[in-house]
Amino acid sequence: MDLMRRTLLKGMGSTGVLAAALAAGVLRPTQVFAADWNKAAFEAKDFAGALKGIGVGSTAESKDLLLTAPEIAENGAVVSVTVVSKIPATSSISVFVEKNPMPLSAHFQFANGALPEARVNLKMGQTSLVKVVAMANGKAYMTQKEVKVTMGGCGG
Amino acid sequence: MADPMKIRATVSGDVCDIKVLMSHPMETGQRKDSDGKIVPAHFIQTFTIAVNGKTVVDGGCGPSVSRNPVFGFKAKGPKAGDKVTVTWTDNLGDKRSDEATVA
Amino acid sequence: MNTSKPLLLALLFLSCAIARAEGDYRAQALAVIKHDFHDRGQATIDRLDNDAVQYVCNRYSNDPPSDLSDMLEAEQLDTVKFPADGKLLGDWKKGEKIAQSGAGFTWTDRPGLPVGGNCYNCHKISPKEISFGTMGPSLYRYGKRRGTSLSVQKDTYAQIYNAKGYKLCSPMPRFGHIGALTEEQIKDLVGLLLDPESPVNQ
Amino acid sequence: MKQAIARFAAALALAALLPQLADAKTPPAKTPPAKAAAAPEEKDAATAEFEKFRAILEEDNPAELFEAKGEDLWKQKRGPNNVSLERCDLGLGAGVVKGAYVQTPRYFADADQVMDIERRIAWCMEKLQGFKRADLVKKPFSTDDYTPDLVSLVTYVASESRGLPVAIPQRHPKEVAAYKIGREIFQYRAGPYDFSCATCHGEDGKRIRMQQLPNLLEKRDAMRAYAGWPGYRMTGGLMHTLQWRMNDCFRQQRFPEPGYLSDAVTDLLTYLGANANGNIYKGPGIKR
Repeated sequence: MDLMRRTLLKGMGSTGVLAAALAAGVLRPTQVFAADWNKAAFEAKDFAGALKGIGVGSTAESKDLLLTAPEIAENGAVVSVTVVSKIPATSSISVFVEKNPMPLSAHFQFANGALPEARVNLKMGQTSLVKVVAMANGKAYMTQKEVKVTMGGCGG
Repeated sequence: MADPMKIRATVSGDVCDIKVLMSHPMETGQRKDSDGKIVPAHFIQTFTIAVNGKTVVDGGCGPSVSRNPVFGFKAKGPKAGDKVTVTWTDNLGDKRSDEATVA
Repeated sequence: MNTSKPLLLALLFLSCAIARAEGDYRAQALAVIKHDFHDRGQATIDRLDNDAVQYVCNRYSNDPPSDLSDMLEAEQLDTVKFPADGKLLGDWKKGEKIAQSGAGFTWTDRPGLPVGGNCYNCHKISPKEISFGTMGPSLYRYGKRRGTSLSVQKDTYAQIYNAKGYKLCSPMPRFGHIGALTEEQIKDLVGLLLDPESPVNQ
Repeated sequence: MKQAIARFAAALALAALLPQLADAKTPPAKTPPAKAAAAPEEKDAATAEFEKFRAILEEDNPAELFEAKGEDLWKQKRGPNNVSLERCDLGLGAGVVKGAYVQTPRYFADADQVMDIERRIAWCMEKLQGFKRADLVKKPFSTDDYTPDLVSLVTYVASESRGLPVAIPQRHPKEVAAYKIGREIFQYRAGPYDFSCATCHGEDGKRIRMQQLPNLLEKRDAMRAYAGWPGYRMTGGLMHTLQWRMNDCFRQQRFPEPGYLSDAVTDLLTYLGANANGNIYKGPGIKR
């Protein structure tokens, strides 16, 4: 909720500049609301830091946050992760790979009829917990699952 | 200029399934090439999905999203014939925008 | 390979002669291979030549007559060079690393780098490694089942050194015989399989 | 060593007298019992898990990006002659793309050769568009920052056979010869590790590490070699064709390198492909 509002405010605050860019054909309308990249969150080196980066202090485990990920990944380069939130008023979902050098992988903000669901493919350097955090009405909910990353092929 | 995306949006019932394939190396900046040199980071940082100009998903990515990213979302509201626009921006300032029609 | 020139000539001659009688496809295949493959890195075209074991296994589709395989197996077993100090049980921790690695001998490998044992590609070994192949038998509890007597140690060492001494057309490479694994490395693998401390025998 | 040679020569002489030498057939050494029961529990669980997620990944396969690119390349006027490939005959008549992939390798009279799809498209690029062969074969495989046009083209052409049965012809004598030579190449053991293709792909239900290996000596498994290629490979995130697959198998086999678009590779692909005849091809796939 928070992030979305900030984005919108920012968009409105610089309306003049954007209007000019639009007129000049530099920007397409959909880019107007593109959120800035959350550098602090994405570059955080651990899960706690990444959480802080997205403005979350503590999380509550939730069974209404459903995470589908393989128990053993065939290949750590492409780990398919699907998240569905059944928590009412979910506004965003963030996906973390705890043991990656920078745990936050992706962050999705939903609006205008989007259901709080997302599928994304992730790179995992090693066996790790995949953690998912959903925001709803200013509260953070969390679920997690371990994904084993193994060596495959001939390795030669 | 990056290669075009592949966007698929299909309505079944009152839910629209939106799938996006993006053509992008998603370099982490931590990988070494065969000569042992670090390959500089190059990854999509933000993207938006809009239906008829209204944003439905605002996304942020780290470099650990897989190469040639695949995203799947669902939305209530879009109807056949609506325009889906996807736009991404990467860390080097490259942008790409593509459109598809909801089927 | 470790085959000498006269032997190769004899092989070539015989293989041509025999294959022609077979409808020529084997000879044609060999000619196509020799024509179409080229050197790359350390993988040079002389690798396409057969030594006696390869020749016989090719010739008999890996099922040679027993008198022939008995004789050649004995010869292969003769090639095993045991360590001079008589010590065969190496460091299982190092052995585990060697067992994990599949490096070596491809055209993308730099020649001379330590070569891996490729063991997990085909065998279950330590229960801690869940990514293992099933081409070969499970080696889990290898030592627990056999004990660590000197004869078991020698047998284990020799099988890694030259598996063809046991089964002529075994799919397993002759790691010691071809100089892929050093004496030290094979000892460490023996350790991995036999040492009571090794996770293999827990 | 001398002694060994003498003994070996004697063995050969003995062998030469044996009647089975005249047998032209090369059956697999020992037929393993119907279903390999050696499958440990872990295998089943892991394999089931892989297959489940493979299905999810296949739904949105980045290979589609290369199909689209290949279609563009096919239709664009390109090369020194500034023509498109829409006059290229892939075996079903000039310009017919639909169904061509599942019917190659095949014999092409104009080239008097059996050609697999990649070789044929390269031939068209050379003869119709005027590209130089040397340029086409210089960097044949996908790398981090480069996907050869041929790879995208093959991916597009393959996508146009989605849902069709594999029907690789075995009519022309050169098609038959390619199959038989391919079978011999498949079983030829050599190199420092004594490997042939069949060493790893000649038994049922085996795997290397976690990777299930198709038994390519058996027709019922043959589709597993043909299916899913060209494939988007998760390792590296690169699009690869069967020409690449053969090349990298020989690398792992510790053989020297097979020539790109060479007879040896076409023969192997004829053997593997024709064994898969009758199976439905599902289009470009996703590979580990």
